[in-house]
Amino acid sequence: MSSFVQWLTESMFLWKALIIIVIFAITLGIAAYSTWAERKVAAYIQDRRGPNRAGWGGLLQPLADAGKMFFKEDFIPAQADKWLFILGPCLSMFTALMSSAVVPFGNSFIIGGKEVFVQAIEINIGILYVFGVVSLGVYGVMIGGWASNNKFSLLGAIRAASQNISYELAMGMSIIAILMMSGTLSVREIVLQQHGGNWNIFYQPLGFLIFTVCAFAECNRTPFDLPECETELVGGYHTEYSSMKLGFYLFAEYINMFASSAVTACLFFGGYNYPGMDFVETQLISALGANVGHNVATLIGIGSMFTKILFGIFFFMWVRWTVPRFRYDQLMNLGWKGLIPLAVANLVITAGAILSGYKLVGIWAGLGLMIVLISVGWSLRPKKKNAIMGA
Amino acid sequence: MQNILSLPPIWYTFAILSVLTLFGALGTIMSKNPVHSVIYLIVTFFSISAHYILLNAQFLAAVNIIVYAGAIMVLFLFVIMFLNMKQESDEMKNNKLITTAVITALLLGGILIIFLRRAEKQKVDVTSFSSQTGMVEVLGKSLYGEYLLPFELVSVLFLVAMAGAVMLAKREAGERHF
Amino acid sequence: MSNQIKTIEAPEGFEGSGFFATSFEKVIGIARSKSLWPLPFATSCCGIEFMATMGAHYDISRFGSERPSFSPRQADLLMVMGTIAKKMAPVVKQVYLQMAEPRWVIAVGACASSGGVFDTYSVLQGIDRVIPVDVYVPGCPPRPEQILDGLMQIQELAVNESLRRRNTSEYQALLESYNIQ
Amino acid sequence: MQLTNRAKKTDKSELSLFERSYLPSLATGLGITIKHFFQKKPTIEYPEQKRYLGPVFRGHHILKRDEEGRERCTACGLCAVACPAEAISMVAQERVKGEEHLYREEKYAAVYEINMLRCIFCGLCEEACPKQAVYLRHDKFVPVFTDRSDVIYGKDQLVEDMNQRYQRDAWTKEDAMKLWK
Amino acid sequence: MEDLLIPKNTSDALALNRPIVEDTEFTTLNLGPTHPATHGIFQNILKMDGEKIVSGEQTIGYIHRAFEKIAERRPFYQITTLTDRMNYCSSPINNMGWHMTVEKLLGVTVPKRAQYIRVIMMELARIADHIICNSILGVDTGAYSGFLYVFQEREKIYEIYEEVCGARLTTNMGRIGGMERDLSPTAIAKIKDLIYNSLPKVLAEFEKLFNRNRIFVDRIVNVGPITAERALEYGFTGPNLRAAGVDYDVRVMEPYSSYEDFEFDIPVGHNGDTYDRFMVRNQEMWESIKIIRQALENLPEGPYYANENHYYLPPKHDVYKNMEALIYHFKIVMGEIDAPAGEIYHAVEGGNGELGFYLVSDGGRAPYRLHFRRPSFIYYQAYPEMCKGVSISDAIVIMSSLNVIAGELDA
Amino acid sequence: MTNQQIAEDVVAKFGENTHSFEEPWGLLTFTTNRQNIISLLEYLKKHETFRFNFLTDLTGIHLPDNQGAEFGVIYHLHSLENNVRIRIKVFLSQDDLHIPTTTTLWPTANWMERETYDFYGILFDGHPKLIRILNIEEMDYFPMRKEYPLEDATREDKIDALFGR
Repeated sequence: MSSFVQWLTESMFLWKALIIIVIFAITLGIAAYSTWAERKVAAYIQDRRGPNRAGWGGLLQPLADAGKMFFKEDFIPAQADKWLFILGPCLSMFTALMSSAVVPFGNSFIIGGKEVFVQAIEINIGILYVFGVVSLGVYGVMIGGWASNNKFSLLGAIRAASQNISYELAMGMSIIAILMMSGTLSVREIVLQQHGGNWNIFYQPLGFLIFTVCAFAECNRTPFDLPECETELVGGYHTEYSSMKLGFYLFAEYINMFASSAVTACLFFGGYNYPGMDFVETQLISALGANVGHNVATLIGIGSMFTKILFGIFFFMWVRWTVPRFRYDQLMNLGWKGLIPLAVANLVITAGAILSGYKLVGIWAGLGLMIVLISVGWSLRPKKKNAIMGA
Repeated sequence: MQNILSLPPIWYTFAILSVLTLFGALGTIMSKNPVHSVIYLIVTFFSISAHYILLNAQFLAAVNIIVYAGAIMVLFLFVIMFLNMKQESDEMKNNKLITTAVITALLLGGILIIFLRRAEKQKVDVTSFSSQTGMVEVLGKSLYGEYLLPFELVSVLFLVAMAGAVMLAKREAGERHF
Repeated sequence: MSNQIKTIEAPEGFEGSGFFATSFEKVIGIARSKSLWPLPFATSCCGIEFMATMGAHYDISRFGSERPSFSPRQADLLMVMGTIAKKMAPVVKQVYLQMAEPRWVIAVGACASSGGVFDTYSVLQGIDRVIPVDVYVPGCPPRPEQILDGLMQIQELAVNESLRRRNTSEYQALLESYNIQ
Repeated sequence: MQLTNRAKKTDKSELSLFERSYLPSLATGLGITIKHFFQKKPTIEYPEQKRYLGPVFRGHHILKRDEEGRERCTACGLCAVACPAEAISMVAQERVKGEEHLYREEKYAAVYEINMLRCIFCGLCEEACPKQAVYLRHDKFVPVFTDRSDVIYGKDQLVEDMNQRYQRDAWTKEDAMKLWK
Repeated sequence: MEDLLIPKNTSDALALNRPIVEDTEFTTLNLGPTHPATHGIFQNILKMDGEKIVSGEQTIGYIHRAFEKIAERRPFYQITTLTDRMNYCSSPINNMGWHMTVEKLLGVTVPKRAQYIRVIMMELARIADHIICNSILGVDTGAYSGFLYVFQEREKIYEIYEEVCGARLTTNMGRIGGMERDLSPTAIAKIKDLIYNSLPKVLAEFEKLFNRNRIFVDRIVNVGPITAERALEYGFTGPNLRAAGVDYDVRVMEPYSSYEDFEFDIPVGHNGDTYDRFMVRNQEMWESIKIIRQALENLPEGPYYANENHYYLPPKHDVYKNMEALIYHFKIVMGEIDAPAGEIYHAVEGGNGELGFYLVSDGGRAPYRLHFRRPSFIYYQAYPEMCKGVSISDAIVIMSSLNVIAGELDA
Repeated sequence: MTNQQIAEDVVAKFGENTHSFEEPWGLLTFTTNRQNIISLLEYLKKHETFRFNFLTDLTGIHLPDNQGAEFGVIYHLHSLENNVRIRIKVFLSQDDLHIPTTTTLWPTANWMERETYDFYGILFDGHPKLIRILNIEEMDYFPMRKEYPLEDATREDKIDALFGR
């Protein structure tokens, strides 16, 4: 017993628990308000006003939705596999919530002489962890879709599964380019390396593009929302779900968006770093003293992180309300014939650039060369006169 | 029994995980619904990954989840979903099949026991033990140094397997692929 | 018929299920009313007017109802818009049966409410012959304003209904009269 | 097949490599949507803010009285005949002595009913009326109903209230055209 | 009948009125009758191999309203309330087509001004119709915003209708012998604003959003192509036929209502696929704008109705004062216009193609037989053939690009 | 190409089998019988100069007073190249409502014939699937025949028998 208590106090377990709870709460809060934001953003993009009757500016809309869903009849179709039907949304929610555990939301707080990092858990294979959790995310959708015993749901589930597996590959390869540059699997390390405006986006523009596209696909957002597209599959995998189980599914999508925005921010936009942060921190330390100054600087860093995340979420919505969606085979083509070769090319270019010693110049030169090669190849292809599309 | 309480927390973790692993493994072979089997198997993979973490092999743990739970089992599930699970198949209740399965299992078990008996129990030497064993860097170095040839051979094998799978899956020309 | 659905409001506070329960019911009622997801069962002209209601000028999303759930399980509000022929009537009923409680029904437009101009052998003379209807919206097709009026009327109903509306005997009797359950 | 000399082929030229990279259309699309994001919204906040429906909008029916407050309707039945939905019904009665201040004509409608759910607001009754009696108001809709038994409007709801008279720019289209000049 | 309607399991939750015939090799998917992409109500029973459609069969009639039967019981002037509800996306075209049919029967010439006003209204209706079709095609491919952008223009067209006739959708516009009222200055101003300012801008923006967008183009190019010969055999008309490359347009072939006065092109497509249908409709909107501009600029002065008191209601003031006018008023309202016996076929270019009215009159107050040639009804037959071998996503895109209007389909 | 030419050509080919030539509102109309209708349509469709290759419309009519020819089937053909329409009618007796199908010439006739069957009960021999199209399969009468009422008998809210309907 004594060893347990000792371990508990020594390992800052309580502080960690607190931070985990706070991060959870923030994740859930942001996800809840993402549903509101989605409706507002959609409305504003479409020249409408959006929800504005539930509370001021519709701010209570998420609460209204949740309240309604909790007290809606919970319906399990007679033909459905009962346990799996319940397990589906739970898994979805669970995996969605897990993924933000390794994301460093800020630097550290110095409390009582101890340095507490604003991160649920620091593991040296953080990226792999994220990747693993993301790859599990599809289970919720698949199991739920299958268990509903509805053809539309099943089609949705199958689409989700194949889509997620395909895009994971390209995603993984685009991350590997980042890992090659940073030489570590720890998210915190990667963020620290981007200190001072040295963001990875400048080194990995193509990697960023691929990663973003894959993030859209993994979150099942337009243009990759095939598993649930309304006009084809009614509701896709969640056609048969009602009440809070549906709520979980919808909610998980927003949590996933939050998590992938956070990971994107960490990998490509320097996480909690912002230009001139050293200057701000020294000023604050000189003004407020070492501890308080550092803590305030960390808070500002957290603010910068959340700005990036919120912009990421906005971008998700912005794109959703702009573009049409792919067809299943086109989606597969894009994934396998477009993104994976590009990701491999990106890997080669990155490797070459690292070997050459001139990272930045090398990567951009390599990308330029690639574009030139592709255009030359394109212009050399056999051409028909008065060619029409698709003929 | 009293000193159970004084065991370090890691022991509790180990015990719980072991029970979970066995539970998952048993569930996999006992459950009638193949989808349930797959889910039990995923539980097993998870607890094995957790064992890896206990052994400080975080990389293996993550890869185990990504590859097995995240990809292979998804494909399993994918295939199972395509099959129509409505009609009960009696194939599994065939006597011949059961006898073959039992014999195979016994043989495998025997081999395992023999090897286990031969295996030496290594004591961990605290002074020379490197905490980095099982970490990515060490793993990578040994894979690409010591075991380069087998590693590359395995990759060639995978490539061949992949090409074969593609050939098998390919339909006749002119058909659209979805 | 639908006036039977309304439960008489208990005097707030100390009677029946007690103060906490009644105010809790009120809160959930308000939540429900602000988040009515419609199932647009659009068959004809009124469906086009519903599009206008969803459009920028009228914007049904202001009421929190812009997420059309085409799956009946997820919908709270069945909006029957357009003529329901006798061939279609069983489908309407089936969709209604698939909806999870609490569920409300609006008959939008003359055809759905009463058959309208189509007093013919093939048209159902009002969907209230097959399912209970809460609100009728007149017009052929109604203006978007009128559809919004109908929605607000449903909100009113939702606020004032008991939490477990399906357990009330009035509602049971109503469903019984339609041979439901 | 060439039938006329007016045919013009639509543009279906191949996409260029740049266009095939998805990026230009995505960029222009994002540009367009963000432009709309910051644009002024045409939304009408309906219950608070009401739109002017035009001078000839066909809304709620009204049975006009004349200046002295007498009902104009003479129960000739033209409106009922003209109604494609057969929503109007009436019972005529001879005016007796002493009722001159109530009814303008010698015959009047003792019962005048419009089934508001049947009505399709086509305006043919207004056009058919030879006595300037029935009009469709341009400023008011028929409200929504919660009960099917409320939908038949009798004279109590249809006849004009002398305290709140219905006003309109022009009572006939010829008058309206004079106003334009 | 009752147990036929109970689906065998929940997987057919949305498909209700047929027993599910399970094929061992193929799965059966019921698209409709309440599927979100069936705008209006019709059912497609699709036999699927994975995501690929092997064959399809349609069930229609879910909103059969017996137009033709009602028409036999209603006086001529009341039939507009039916034509209004036939193709509800472009009801003025239907109304005026009907009026022209009756006018042809009665032998009336409508004054030039009325004809021009009709042209303006019909072209506005065509724009409204094509807006719906094209933007819904966008919605069905997942791009919702474009739909709401152009729908605002439709809202403006509604406002114009409201100014002209008092209703938004089922307009009951026009009368036998002309228009029920002249264009008011407000209406003209509104039309001008629409045609010169807002609509071209929004349309251009819509085209920018979609026309060369690769995701969208890939979704619809070479999807559901149909050859000109096959299209003709299937009785295609209107934009769907023109997309296949046949420049058949009733407005040019058999000009009615002074269409011969206007300069406009007939956009035609290349191989009749969904992209061609989309582009033809887009282009037709521009042509309609051109026609409306010409009609507005050359709008002749003069009466807006034929001065024939046998079938056009006399001015209300006369009715109140003048006995003769009152008698005519009564006769017209009672439907006692002296229609000659005979049979007549008149076609107009509706939103979806040749909208024909086959009218047999026995001289009575109502048509003896009135048959509508409803383009949607005729070309929707080709749907199973068009979606054979494509995926379900394509099938939906094809369906919405065909612009099948349920009211027109089911009569 | 005038109506006169077409009429002369048709008469030269089919002689007695075509009759009642009319030209109401400029649209050539004539009647034939059910034995000749398919060959007539085929002849017109494949005719080198006329090329009536477009079946605009096919519908039925019920004339209860026309003894022995109570039902009619009316075809509207259109020659797109020449921009000429013609109308061909076939009358059938109430006791023998059979007529060969046109689906062999135009697939589009499929639904038109089904609709005509649905409305009038006219049987198109050789039709691939002659079942009701708009009404429910269980309906036991043909609603467009003049003797059947229009109204839904269950309407309750109409009191009005005042004005002659």
